[in-house]
Amino acid sequence: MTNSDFILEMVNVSKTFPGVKALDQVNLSIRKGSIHALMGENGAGKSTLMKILYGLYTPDEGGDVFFNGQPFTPKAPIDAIRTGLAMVPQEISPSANLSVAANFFLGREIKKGILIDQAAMNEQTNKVLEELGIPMKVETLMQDVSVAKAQLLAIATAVSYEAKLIIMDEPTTALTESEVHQLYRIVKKVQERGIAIIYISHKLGEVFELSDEVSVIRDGQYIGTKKTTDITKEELINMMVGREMDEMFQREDVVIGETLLEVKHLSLPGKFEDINFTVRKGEIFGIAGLVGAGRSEVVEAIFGYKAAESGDIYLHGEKIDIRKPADAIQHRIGFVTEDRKLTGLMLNMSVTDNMIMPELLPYEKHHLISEELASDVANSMKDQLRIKTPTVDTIIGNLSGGNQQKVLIARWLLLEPEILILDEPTKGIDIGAKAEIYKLIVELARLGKAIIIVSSEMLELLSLSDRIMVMSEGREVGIIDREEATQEIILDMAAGGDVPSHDSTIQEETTSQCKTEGMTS
Amino acid sequence: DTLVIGAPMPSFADKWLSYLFEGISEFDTAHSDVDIKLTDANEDPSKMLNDVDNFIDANVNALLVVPTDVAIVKPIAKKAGRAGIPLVIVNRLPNESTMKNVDAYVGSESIQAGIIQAESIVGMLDGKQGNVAILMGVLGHEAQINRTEGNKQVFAKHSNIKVIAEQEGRWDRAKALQITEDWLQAHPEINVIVANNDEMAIGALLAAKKAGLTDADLIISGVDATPDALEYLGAGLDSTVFQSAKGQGYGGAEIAYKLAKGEKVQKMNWIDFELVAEEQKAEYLSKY
Amino acid sequence: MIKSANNSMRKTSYTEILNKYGMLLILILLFSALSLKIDGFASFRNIFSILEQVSMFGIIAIGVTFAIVTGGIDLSSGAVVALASVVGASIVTGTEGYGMTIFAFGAAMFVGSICGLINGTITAYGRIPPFIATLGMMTMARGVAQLVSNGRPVDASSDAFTSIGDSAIFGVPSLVIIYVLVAVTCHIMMSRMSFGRHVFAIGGNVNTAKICGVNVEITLLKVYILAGALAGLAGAMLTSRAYAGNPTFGNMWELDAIAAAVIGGTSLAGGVGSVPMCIVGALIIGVMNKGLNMLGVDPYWQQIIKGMIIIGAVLLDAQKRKKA
Amino acid sequence: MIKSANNSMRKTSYTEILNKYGMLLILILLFSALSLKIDGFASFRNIFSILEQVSMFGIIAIGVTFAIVTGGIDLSSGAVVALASVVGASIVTGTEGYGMTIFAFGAAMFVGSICGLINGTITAYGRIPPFIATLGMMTMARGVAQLVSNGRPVDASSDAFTSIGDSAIFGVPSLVIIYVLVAVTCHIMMSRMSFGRHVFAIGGNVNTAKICGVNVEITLLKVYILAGALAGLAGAMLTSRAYAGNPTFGNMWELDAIAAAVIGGTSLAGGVGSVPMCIVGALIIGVMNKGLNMLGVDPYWQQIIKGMIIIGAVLLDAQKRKKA
Ligand SMILES: Nc1ncnc2c1ncn2[C@@H]1O[C@H](COP(=O)(O)OP(=O)(O)OP(=O)(O)O)[C@@H](O)[C@H]1O
Ligand SMILES: Nc1ncnc2c1ncn2[C@@H]1O[C@H](COP(=O)(O)OP(=O)(O)OP(=O)(O)O)[C@@H](O)[C@H]1O
Ligand SMILES: [Mg+2]
Ligand SMILES: [Mg+2]
Repeated sequence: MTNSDFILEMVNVSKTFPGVKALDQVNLSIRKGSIHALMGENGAGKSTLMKILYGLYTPDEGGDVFFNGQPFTPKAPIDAIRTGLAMVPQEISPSANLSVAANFFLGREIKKGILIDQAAMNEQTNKVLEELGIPMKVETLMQDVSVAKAQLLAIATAVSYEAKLIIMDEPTTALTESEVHQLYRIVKKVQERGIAIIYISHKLGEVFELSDEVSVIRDGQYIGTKKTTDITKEELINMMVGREMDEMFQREDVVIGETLLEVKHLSLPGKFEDINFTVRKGEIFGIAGLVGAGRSEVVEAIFGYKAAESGDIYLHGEKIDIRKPADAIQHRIGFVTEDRKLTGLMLNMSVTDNMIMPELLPYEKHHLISEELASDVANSMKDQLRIKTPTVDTIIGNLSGGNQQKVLIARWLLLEPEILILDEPTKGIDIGAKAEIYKLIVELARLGKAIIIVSSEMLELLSLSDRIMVMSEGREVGIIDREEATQEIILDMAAGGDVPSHDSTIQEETTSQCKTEGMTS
Repeated sequence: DTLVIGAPMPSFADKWLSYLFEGISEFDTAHSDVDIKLTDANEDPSKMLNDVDNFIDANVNALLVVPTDVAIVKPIAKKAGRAGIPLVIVNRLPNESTMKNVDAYVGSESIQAGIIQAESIVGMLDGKQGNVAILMGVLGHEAQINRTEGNKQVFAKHSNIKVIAEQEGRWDRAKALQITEDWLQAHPEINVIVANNDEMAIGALLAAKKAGLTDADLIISGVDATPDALEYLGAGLDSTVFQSAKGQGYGGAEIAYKLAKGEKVQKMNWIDFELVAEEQKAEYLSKY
Repeated sequence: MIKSANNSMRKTSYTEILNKYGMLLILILLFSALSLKIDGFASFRNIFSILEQVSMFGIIAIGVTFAIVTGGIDLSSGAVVALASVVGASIVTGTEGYGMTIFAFGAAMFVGSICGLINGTITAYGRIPPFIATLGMMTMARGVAQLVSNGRPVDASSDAFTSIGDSAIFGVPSLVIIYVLVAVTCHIMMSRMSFGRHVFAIGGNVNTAKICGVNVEITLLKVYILAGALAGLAGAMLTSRAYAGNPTFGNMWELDAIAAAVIGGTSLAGGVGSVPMCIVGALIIGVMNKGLNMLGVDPYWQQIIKGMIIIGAVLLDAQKRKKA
Repeated sequence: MIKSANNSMRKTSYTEILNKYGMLLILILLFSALSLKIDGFASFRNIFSILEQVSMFGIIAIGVTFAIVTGGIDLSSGAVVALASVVGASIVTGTEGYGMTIFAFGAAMFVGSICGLINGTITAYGRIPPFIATLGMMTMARGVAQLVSNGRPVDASSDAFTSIGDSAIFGVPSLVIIYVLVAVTCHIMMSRMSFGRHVFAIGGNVNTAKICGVNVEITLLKVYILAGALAGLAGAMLTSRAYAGNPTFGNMWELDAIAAAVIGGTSLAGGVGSVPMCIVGALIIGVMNKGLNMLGVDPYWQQIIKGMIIIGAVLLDAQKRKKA
């Protein structure tokens, strides 16, 4: 059964969770030194398969796994690590109170006698990080490191295990374009060392850029493996979703109405300064920028989660006072936050409970919440967004990452918001579901709602937004119309394109100024 | 110049002791040249040692101690001896070798209370079969150990009396009430309940009442003769044992005061237990 | 595919039942085992007696469950029982009639609420861990109880008042009726009212709760006030049962109450818990206490066995779930 | 941008200092205030006396800190003190010489370790909440202590043994020396050894720790064994100081120990804590206890004030951080 070409072979691997057959007789073979992309819809079982490899889940009886030709049954991650496997998990959550170097060497500290040799660890961490081109202060506590940096660090850590096979589970979800390119570089460097990589991603671009081979699983079943050069994007999409689909979302136009939301001189010193923009009914307003540009902070301020220090917000031309999220909800503003774990999920509660939380009143009968009503509504959302879960009473923590995200979007759709703010809404969502969410967003716009969408995915912004505001280091660099926007212009502006400070009061003026700026640079 | 007496006390949440403290403060208010400071060890011997240390550090003129348990007197006596501070122990009698380092003792022998209590029951049973259940205080407390011991010594001498159950009522009325409920269900043959203190005895009689038993069905006996208990005497409670709390407090303070002034005192000052039955109710009530 | 889905559906419900009712099973096993050993253990009278004994700390456990579900804790409940009992007894002693009785119950609950209000304020607005806030309150409430009572039991001689602890309606002890009423009300509050949802949300993820517009501070305040009021109620019940208030009452009850909640499956990490299961947890402790007493187990051994049963029950439950 | 970055840098370090040393400041303030009020409070003798009084529960607090940093807790330490004291006293009584003394200390620590091993096993392998595991152990250890000692104090008459609690080296009480040695060792373990790193990692995020190959179970086992052994050591120290072992020893010490850890900034959520700050926390409690006693505050009021100081200290600390 074994073949010396393969570093890893999985044969007929299955995994059953209560209520879910997550994997059904899956086969997967990874060539030595190759980059092998693993694709499939949300909840297809990719992460589960990888967790089995890493000793985090025990597979059902009957399957076989061979590593380097040897039978491989890890009981715990330590077994996997010792055998030569390393993993960058989908949800990285490092120990916040340990330093970068301490996290890097966690579980394999360098010792001098019985004590930890911190100096040596710092030095070696530094060395590896420099080699991979990830500049970082190694003494910094992880809590002060951005999500993107933490992601790169996790990859660097995996690399440094001297593994023969590294699993990367959606490594780019927390990264913006420029960091993604940094990641490509790192991945290729790793491959040069003869290390094989399993690369899980929902992004076709990444897969075709990086991988040698691609395997697809659907509904827990193995569909097939292809050489990346032998397959087109369309064919790959077909393998994944089982039908024809366009890669690029083609949105239809909707009528844009009167001004709904106006943001004037919004400032939170240290985070963002003097943000001005308006959003009209039916409009989809994008916000672009590099990680750390302060986009999330701006929308959090609008929603009242971390209120701004100065500036005004007008709704329907009237000044409104939003100090806490409850105020925003009162004004029918919805907010899909960026960080699922931190501000989104209530992990050990049910799908229904997670959905209905912002507004319980509609589910009340005689002042009591009706479970039936809530379940009905949750079920209809489940169907509408094709959320893959055994029941709506399932604990949300047991859903796959993408399906969790869908629940969160459903949460705010249920509020029937006037304004819906979405911060990185398709993080970790598969192509099919993405298209569904885009459709939903456009549908909301058609109903006269205003949409604000923060995204690091340029294609997403370009294909959805009517206008795009670009931010850089807490400043608003400019606002450009859909027709003029291109990837290059936005990137240029986001990198801090030298736009003269604008104290203009008229939005249009600012926008045109920026346009020129973007063009010329 | 006022004299300062340090008085580490075992617990401020104990009814009987609270009357003892009253005796101490009566002495304090009656004498303008003395200031008595009380501390609460919360039943923790180690806390009591800390309190003693603190008083020694504060250079008090005498120590007046009701120990949490008799074993703790040994290090207390050592500490007091080293600092040259006279030491009066009240209510709980340490062993002989420790007593050598103690200047004076005021009180009785706890075991006596148990013996007196048990003997009253022997009398009340008058040869009838006695099935006894014992409600004990917090396990390990000096009074729990010795009172129970006294009970058992007496009962062992009488073949008509059998101890069929014993549990920890933690000096607590509510806990004793619960335990007695359970006993009366499991052992309907119980006809005597002996409690290490009156609070538990009251708990037992409440349980008996709730179970529909009458005064005649059950002999209940406590220790302390506190005012509440005296109220129940004859109305469920059959006997209790009096030990003058105020007398011990006042007497102990007086001896400590004398020692602080450098006067000579008698070393052993016995205050005996007295059996209180229904007939003496009025007499003892008037003591409070 | 359909077959496998079916298969797994059956499995789910099996696991879910174990998840939900595993502890109930353990309670039934425990009760049956003791019934075989002890004559009359499986009688109505005994069951009511157990319920009556459990009612007081069981009510506390319900309040504590709310606190734990928010991710907090309440260590002050035992001390609040003492304070409330002393206050209630002082009010009612020597009086007559149900008016004063109700007033005394109200006062006890009010005192408890005030303690809870302080706990809640410190926790919600001071942002200090509830463990510390309620630990401080535990010391303070006990101190105040002793101060008020001068360290002595306070007689609660009022026939109307003590009749609450003594009487039974259609054979059901009044205290049990109070327990049931409180449990039903709190169960509805927790599972069917938005307050309850907010409690779960805070425990599930406090940031999310905020984002979803939950007023976290007010909700926490309400939770601790509720827990305090229930502890006060338990104090009044105990006072009427024992015919006296006492500053030593309720010693370590907070631990029994927390144990009851956790045995009932409430997660100390917050976000998980229910009133009915909290009752099951309390009953396990109550049945065990009664059984050990009736068996006449040596008091030293009782403690050892009690510890083993608590650990054993939770362990058994955890194992069962793992396997399923 | 650069300016604002600078600004925030300055802010950070200021906050960090307050974060780290806020409680130390509060300790110094408390001590100074009491020194002004009480003659001789600021003397070496008094300081050593405070340290001696703190040493025992301070050592427990260190063990508890490890448990809390992993996200757990240890409620059994007070009961383990009792058990260890009884065992130690039984061994040493009537013997002579330092050989038996060392043996008795060793035995006390061994008994503590066994309790810790059980706690750890149940927690790590049984996957039941440490709150319940150690609550059960608390009841059991106290029961065994009473069983072993027949519920009575056990004399520890051995001059060599009791001299440990009595003697001083260059004016420093031996118990204080033991405390310092334990603290230094544990500080090194926590901050400079991979064991300590793993403790933090588990508390920070147990899944990440697992993925990084940390043996979570073994680490937890070690933590609870350490906590148990330290409680055992404290028991032996108390026995030598009190000339006796006693099954009532260490009552509620676990709460004081946890309070000390939390006052010192250890987060009950896990992942944060340090030995030096745990000592500061223990000293705040010790200074407060001593000060209140020496001021002659009424015992009822002492409890109330004690509760207020504990809450106040943590509150002050939390407020300071918020502002900074
Ligand atoms: N611990 C668990 N308990 C129960 N069900 C689980 C558990 N983990 C995963 N599942 C289920 O297994 C299926 C596969 O999940 P998995 O996380 O492997 O999907 P995925 O392919 O990684 O999806 P995504 O792209 O969204 O990350 C899902 O239906 C999920 O609900
Ligand atoms: N996990 C983190 N810990 C500490 N600081 C962070 C973290 N993430 C971001 N920051 C800081 O917060 C500020 C804003 O970052 P943030 O990531 O919210 O910006 P953004 O433009 O919204 O980017 P994103 O695309 O990630 O939403 C930056 O100064 C950044 O360094
Ligand atoms: Mg996944
Ligand atoms: Mg952001």
